[in-house]
Amino acid sequence: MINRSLLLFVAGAAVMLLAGWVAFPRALYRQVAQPLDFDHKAHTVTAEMECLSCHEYRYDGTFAGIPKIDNCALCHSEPLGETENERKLVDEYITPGKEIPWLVYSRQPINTRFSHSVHTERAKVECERCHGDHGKSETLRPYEYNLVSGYSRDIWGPSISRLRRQPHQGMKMDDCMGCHQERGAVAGCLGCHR
Amino acid sequence: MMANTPNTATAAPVQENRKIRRFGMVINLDNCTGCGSCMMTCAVENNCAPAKEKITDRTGITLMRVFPVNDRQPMPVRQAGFVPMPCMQCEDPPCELVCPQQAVELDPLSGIVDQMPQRCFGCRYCMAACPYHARYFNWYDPEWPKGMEQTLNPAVAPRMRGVVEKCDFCHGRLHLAEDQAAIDGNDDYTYTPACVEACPTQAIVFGDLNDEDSEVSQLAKDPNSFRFLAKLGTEPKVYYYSEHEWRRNLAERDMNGNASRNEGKEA
Amino acid sequence: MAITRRDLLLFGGGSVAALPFTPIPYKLLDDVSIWTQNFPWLPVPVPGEITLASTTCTLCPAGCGLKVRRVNTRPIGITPAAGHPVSRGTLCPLAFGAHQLAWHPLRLRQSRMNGQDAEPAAIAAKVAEAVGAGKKFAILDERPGRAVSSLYRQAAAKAGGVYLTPRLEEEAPLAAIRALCGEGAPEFGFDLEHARTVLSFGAPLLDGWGVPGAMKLHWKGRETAFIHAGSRFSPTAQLAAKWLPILPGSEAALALGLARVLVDEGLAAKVNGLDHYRALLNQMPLNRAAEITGLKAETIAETARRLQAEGPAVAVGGGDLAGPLGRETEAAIAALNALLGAVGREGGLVARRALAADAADLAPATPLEEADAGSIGVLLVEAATAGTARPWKSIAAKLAEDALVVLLSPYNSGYATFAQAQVATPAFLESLEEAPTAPGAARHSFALAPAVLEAPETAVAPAEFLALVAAEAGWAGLSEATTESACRARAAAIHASKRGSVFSIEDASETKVSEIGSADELYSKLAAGAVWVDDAPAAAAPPAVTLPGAAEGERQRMLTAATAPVHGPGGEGALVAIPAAWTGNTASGVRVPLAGKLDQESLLRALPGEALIHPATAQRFRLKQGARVRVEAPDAQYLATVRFSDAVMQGVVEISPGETEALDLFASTHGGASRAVRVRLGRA
Amino acid sequence: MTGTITKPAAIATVEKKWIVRGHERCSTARFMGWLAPWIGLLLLGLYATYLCFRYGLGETHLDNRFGFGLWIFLDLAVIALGAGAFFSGFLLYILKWKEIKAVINSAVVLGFLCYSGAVAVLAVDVGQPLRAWFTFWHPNTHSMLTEVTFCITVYLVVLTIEYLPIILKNRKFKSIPSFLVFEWELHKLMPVFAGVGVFLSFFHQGSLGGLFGVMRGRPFAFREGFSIWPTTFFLFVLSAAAVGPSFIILTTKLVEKITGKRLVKQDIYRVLAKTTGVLLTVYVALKSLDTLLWLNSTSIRAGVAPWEFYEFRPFGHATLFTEIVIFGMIPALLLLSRRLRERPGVITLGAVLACLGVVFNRFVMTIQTLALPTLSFDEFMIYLPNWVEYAVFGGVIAYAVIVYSLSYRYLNLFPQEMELQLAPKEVNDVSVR
Repeated sequence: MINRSLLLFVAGAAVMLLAGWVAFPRALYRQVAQPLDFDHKAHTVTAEMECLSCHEYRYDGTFAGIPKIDNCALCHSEPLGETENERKLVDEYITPGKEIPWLVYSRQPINTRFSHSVHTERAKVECERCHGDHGKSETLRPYEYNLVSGYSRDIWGPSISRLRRQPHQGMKMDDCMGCHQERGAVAGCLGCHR
Repeated sequence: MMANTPNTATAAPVQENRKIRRFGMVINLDNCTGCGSCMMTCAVENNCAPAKEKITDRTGITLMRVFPVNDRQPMPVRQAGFVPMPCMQCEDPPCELVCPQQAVELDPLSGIVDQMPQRCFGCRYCMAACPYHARYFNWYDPEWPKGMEQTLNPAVAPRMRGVVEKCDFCHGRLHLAEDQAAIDGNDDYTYTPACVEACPTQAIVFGDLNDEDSEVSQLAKDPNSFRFLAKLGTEPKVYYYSEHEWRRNLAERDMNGNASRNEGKEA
Repeated sequence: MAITRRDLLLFGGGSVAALPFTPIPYKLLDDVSIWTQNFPWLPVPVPGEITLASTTCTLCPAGCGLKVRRVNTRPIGITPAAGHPVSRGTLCPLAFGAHQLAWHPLRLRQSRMNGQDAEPAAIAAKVAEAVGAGKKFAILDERPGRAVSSLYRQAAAKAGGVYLTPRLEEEAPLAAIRALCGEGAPEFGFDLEHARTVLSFGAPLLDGWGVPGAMKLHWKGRETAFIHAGSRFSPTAQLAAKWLPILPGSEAALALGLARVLVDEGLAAKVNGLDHYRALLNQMPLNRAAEITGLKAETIAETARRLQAEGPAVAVGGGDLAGPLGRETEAAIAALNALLGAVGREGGLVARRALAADAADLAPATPLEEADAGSIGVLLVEAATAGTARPWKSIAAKLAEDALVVLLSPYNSGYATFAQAQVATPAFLESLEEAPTAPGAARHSFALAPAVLEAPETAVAPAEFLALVAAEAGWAGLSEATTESACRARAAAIHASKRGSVFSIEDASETKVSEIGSADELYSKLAAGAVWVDDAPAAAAPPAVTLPGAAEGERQRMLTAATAPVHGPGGEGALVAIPAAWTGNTASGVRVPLAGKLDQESLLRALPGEALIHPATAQRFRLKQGARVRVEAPDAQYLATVRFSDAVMQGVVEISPGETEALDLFASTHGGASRAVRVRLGRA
Repeated sequence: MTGTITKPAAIATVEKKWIVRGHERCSTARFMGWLAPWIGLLLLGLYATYLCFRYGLGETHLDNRFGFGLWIFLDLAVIALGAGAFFSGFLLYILKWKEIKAVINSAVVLGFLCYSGAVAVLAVDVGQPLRAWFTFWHPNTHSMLTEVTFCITVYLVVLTIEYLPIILKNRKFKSIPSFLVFEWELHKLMPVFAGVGVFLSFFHQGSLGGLFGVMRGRPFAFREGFSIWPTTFFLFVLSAAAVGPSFIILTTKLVEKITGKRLVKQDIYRVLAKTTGVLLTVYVALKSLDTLLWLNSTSIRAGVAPWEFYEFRPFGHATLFTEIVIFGMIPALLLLSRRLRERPGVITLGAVLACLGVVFNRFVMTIQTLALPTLSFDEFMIYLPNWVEYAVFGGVIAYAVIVYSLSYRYLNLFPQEMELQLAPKEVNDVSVR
């Protein structure tokens, strides 16, 4: 009798643990495919471009973020290669002058103020510190967003427990604060929020 | 909270040359005509929504508010004027002390008392603690007429219902100045809050009080300058200026007692 | 093996016990909090590149220069244009929220006729048809003096109709001065910048007269004495060096009383007609003036001496939104200026250089009140966006029985309820607009306001609508006209005159017109938001001035205006009502969406539709704060909300206009308009 | 429980089986009749709560000047009255006053209801209750409110644990052996919990006072003190401890009145009354001293003349007199006198006055503090709560009444009840009619 009771109890616990650690993280996020598959490696390695060639600053120091279609059109007004992706880029976006509706992995919410110029220009932080080797990736993984909060999965990071994560994994406030503490960089609430 | 020496030697020495500023204001009350330009531009800059029908002067959000004041003499010898009141940005803020979850902070780099609506859970203790009534609560969600949300300023996040907000010296503009400085490679920036820029009679002088040579520092030391409720010891960084004694007398409550104070107000 | 309730409980118990060891509760707690920080129903402003576009404010006649801060193509804020020669880097509160007007809840997105959506062309056809049927055509231009106005005047001439202009209160005192100078008199403007003593008759010089803060800036660091005579403890009264709290409507008595002192004490300047004017003044002893105004005789005498001693001094009449003064009162103030020697003198009323004449075959501008009653069969009204204060009653009196009224406005407000058809026009910043010389300005100016926003496809600019009408009605030469063509013509006229200089907002630079190569170049500068300002008037001998009241009848009318200043039946229960308006809460315009910050959300202004009353007066009428009352004038009434203010004179109620009905109270039946009227308060 | 439609009589039969053996309780129908209006009030409160959650706190009459209103005032009052629980625990478990056993169960239930009710109102009162846990994650250790939040949360858990054995002693639950074992183990630990509860309670009652005492910007509330604690910290502890027993007296008497039964022996009342009397005397003395200090030193240094506070009607000098003399000195003297304590009517009167006193003190600290102007051009402000605020609080009162009624009906709240039911009436006992 005791055994049966214990077994049931343990079974309940096991099911819950499985649900919590395996099913829940999957159920909480939804995957969406990017409109185009962009090959960063082809640009940064093969074409030897800098991050800032496309992800540039405006005159006032604000970060322009994902490049506009005009930027792509500078090189790709006609297809340079033969990939399906490039054909799609030219036909569907560049020719009609339509912006590509990219889904930004590292998009922070409106209440977060992140100044790229302050980090990269003044503090000389490398792009890779936060974005990892995204600049060398060959393909775009699907964008994932949280069903409750709407945040991109990259903000929490890939691991649900947030344990043993790499420096570039996770963009929660704790992650920012950790790096700031490490470098002794003072930024009050006001430094990063608006 | 002030910077200690960085504990990791390898880290870039980000902190060393950061300038510590103490932004402050001197408002010349003799120049204020009570037009309200500062209030309007403040609302635009900081994404305040137009008032709903139910909102009153006691539930509205006017991060910069102009109060009509007078010397409490009978008409028609009464003298009257206006007092624009943003947050006083106290150096020893009574609101920061009371916030249970660190949603209020005296910014170490700028001296701005700063309220994080995203951290705030709306207990309103800070509102009770502020003697200047500089804090405002979002009694409802903000709502813009259809399409008008397009006019929102991206440098400032809109607030949601149930949180406190206040003037933070147009921090969105401070951020832009900071970005520009980072690109320019210097740390020697200043900026102009919206109300200062808008005042048609240039009644507001803004700047770094730590900078001895700035106009604001000089004006703050003028014998005609004063601060409201200075005796409470909150050390406001917003100063007022007037060449008229009755206006300077507004600084403290009348210690001689004035029983006719609220006479005729509620009949 | 059956599953018992006990089994389920054990299984459930195990699950619950394990729950804290999974991320579920913690992650959900976090995510739900994040959800509250980003409620999906809250708008998220989209970041982008910030740019500035220069333009001009056309919401009121002041014509201030401004910069529109934009993110991509969206306007997000307005900043003043530093160094602007008209606005001097200042703006009024309404301008700061004006970029939101395009999304006003009252925005008219579709033209309408008889309560149905209608194409503008169909409305134009209807207008042309009515004109063809012999109905008398008229255009009411609420913003006269623009280049577009010349199109209206052409149309009126072609249709054999009239071009109507409303009475601009700021212009009224200047017209009165002009009347004293006889045939061929120049246009005048106030040169307050160089005055040492300024006496205003209720004109809100510090809060709502022309350019905001301008007086403070003019007088900064100089010893300018500003004396304000008015019945309201307005901001202007509060900030004046001296406030003369006169009883409502007694401006004429004060002007005559001051004149009397000047004449009696031999302080008056040499002017014509002193003899007949003395005959008038003899009937206004100083004590009588003191009694009517509620001032001490000594105060009036002192003020008069001060005006003389601390010159140059000028008296500013005109109502703006303090409420209209009567014609006779304006005449008395003009006479006072003449006696002070202020006419044609620096620091007084200076003669404006004439502006190059517009093209020929224009209908003359007819003041609205001079139009024949019941004569108009088709009326086009081009409504000003904000800041107009005109009672509908004054328009209705001029209409024939079955008149067709077409309102050209971006908003479904103001006269909209009285118009059969509404043409949806572009809102502020959505189309090319113009800002001609501000009323009362000492020099002419002309600025263009280029569009910085895209107008809805359905919107039709007034000039375009007029072109539609012209095409239907067969008015030659008008069917091609646009705002731009009219403005180009004006720019060409300015260029031909080789006068003045152009200030560009963008780089704060000034260029002399004589240095600009072509008219097109001048136009393109103006179309980029620049402003043209005429040169200072050349020094000329002051014009000959003759005091008013040469005819006995005129003297009598002036005397009546001075001695019986308030109209309407008196007696028990009567109160005197005066308007307590400010730009932006008046009748036919719309309120800037954020204007509620100044009244509803703070106590800086009276709310539209409020009746301010002294608590003691209220007690006499047993009124409580917040009570709804019916304000009854002899032939108009208005519902208002009572608010107490111990700064209001006893026996007086200050009405803050909310709808046009409020203005009807002050459009009194005795001919002109009146600043004070006797009313009764009834419970609503 | 059966899940099928049953006749009322059958329900009554089942329901009766839950009642403690030997207790006389009214009929099921009558009990339902008693509950019905309270359930109605509870539903109204829930509707008002829905309005606040759905549309925002603009549905209330709170405003920027009265960020604290009816809810905070009543929360403070209720928590002060609920102090009866911790103080009874202190007397019983720490000071070993055996008499208190007669009311300890009721006191625990009352404490639980006061605290849980206050927390429920707070959840409506704060603008973003879903973020309330930030206080635990990002605590500002300088804030009195952090202290209050921590203590109240933990104390509520303690009260729940203290409540649990009372529930488990229910006739039905007792039939489950494991429950009985659990209850017995819990019971052994009770003094520990009571001790923890007493500590927490002392602390947060004080912090609630500190809440106001630290407000430097509000000279009416600001007090100096020892170290980080302003004098209000200690005054709140003392006043709460003083009226706690009085509240127990009043509630017990009320239950006796409503049920028409004798529940505790008369001497219990005397013990409790004496406790209030002694503590209230000390409190009044210290409060008077504090007031004098504040009027003559603290507020003057903040730039406010003492008479200023009492210049605004309706808060004249009478408020100070009422608070200290009528609601302080008088009940203290009434309950201190052994002769007067002999008369049950005097005990009731003294307890009522003492409870009113603490409520009035909390009112003065919240509402008057906010109503008084600070800036020289401020106006004195009046605030009147609207129906939503009353309804939410009414809902919490209804919740408390319902849960207490159920507890009284099915649990053994007053251990002496059965004994008194059987025993002949005490000759001089006139407390029950």
